[in-house]
Amino acid sequence: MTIQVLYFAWLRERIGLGRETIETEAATVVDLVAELRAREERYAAAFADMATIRAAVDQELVPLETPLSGAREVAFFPPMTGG
Amino acid sequence: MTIQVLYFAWLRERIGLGRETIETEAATVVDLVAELRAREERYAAAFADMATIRAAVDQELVPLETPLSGAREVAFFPPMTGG
Amino acid sequence: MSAVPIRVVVSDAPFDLGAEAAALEAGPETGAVVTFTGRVRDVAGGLRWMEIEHYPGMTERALEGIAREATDRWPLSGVTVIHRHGRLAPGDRIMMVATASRHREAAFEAAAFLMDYLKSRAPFWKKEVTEDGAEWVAAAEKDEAALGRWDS
Amino acid sequence: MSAVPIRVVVSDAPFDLGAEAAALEAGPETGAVVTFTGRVRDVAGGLRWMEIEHYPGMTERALEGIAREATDRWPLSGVTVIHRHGRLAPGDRIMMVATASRHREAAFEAAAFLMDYLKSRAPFWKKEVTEDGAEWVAAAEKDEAALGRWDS
Repeated sequence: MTIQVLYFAWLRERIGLGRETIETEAATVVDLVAELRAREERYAAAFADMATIRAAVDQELVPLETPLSGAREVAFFPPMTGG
Repeated sequence: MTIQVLYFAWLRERIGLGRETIETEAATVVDLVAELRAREERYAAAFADMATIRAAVDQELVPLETPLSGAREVAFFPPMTGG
Repeated sequence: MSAVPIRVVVSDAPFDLGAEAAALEAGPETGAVVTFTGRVRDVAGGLRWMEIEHYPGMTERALEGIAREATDRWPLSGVTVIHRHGRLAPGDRIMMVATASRHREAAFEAAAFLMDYLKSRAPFWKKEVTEDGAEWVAAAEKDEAALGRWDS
Repeated sequence: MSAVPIRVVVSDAPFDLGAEAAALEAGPETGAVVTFTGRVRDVAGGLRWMEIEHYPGMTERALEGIAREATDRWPLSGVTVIHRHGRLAPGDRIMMVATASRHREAAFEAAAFLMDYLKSRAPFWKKEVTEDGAEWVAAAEKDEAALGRWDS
């Protein structure tokens, strides 16, 4: 499947881009992370500590174990610091 | 001693005045109330239910048992309803 | 003694909520400002006006005492308490409190504390004037009870 | 579904706290309005500016969801949530929430709830730029912990 992957804050900075289109057969969000980490060193570095990573599937905050079936947009980012 | 006595809200309306100067030897706030009640029917009516009466001595909210020694101003009023 | 600026206004004039809040924001340490505004409701549709009586002299002392107590309990950088008296129409603002602090928890708690005390400890009395006559507003038992949570 | 008016604004522009609060006061049922305003602090004196990144699309959805949840939990007559993004100078306002209700308890609690959720559940990230460089603000554990009190 084809999904849009978005990165925010220091994840965006470490990976060096804010958005990319990815072809993947990953079943869950963590599976997608594993694929990304295997790609290139900058992805491995960005996703080194999963305790500091949050994810949204189709703009809804979700646990990392969430299935990707039907997802069109997956976003990764550090814990939010609004307000 | 000579004290200023003030009345507010429905106490003021029932007694028919907002302020008067009183000569009294009352030892406490309740003693002063007893003197006032004995004076005239309108005072007796105003102070009929002491559960609904609050008092301040020299602009400080106090219990009704508070001594009057040295007091210059005593005020009576219903429970406050500000805010 | 606390050196935190306290602003207390007792007046029959309207006040400017935005300007009051902005004034409290001054200074590099203030990260959070909480305001509460109370206003004349007209739920039944029959209110002609509200009359607010107060005890000049004691009112200012009581409000300053309440505000000072809040600055002793929480790390505030400023407190404003404004209460109107006299005749107010439905929709008019009656009063406001505002608190400024570095952090949101202190600003929220101090504002709620000020309101609870102001309801039952500041010498104001409200009278509602409707087409049927005038009636003094009765104190709510829950307002007196609300003070209990600040005892500790 | 709740028919309570909800106003959500995500923008790089400043906002007018007084006008926002006044707009929430409309209607005879509203007796209480609580506002919270957050602002760029410069405690150490070295902040040049703050940069706020957000996730367009999700941000609006998250804020509307949080506001809707508040109207489900408390008897509110209106909710406003405004959050800025982009470059903000020390002293600039970052965001505000405002709640309107008949009674003060609901307005206070709902505003505190909105703030707790907004801190940890709305997709905003702050970066502080000082003379020494730029640093992303770390999430505070107490902010995540603060959410626990709304579980029941």
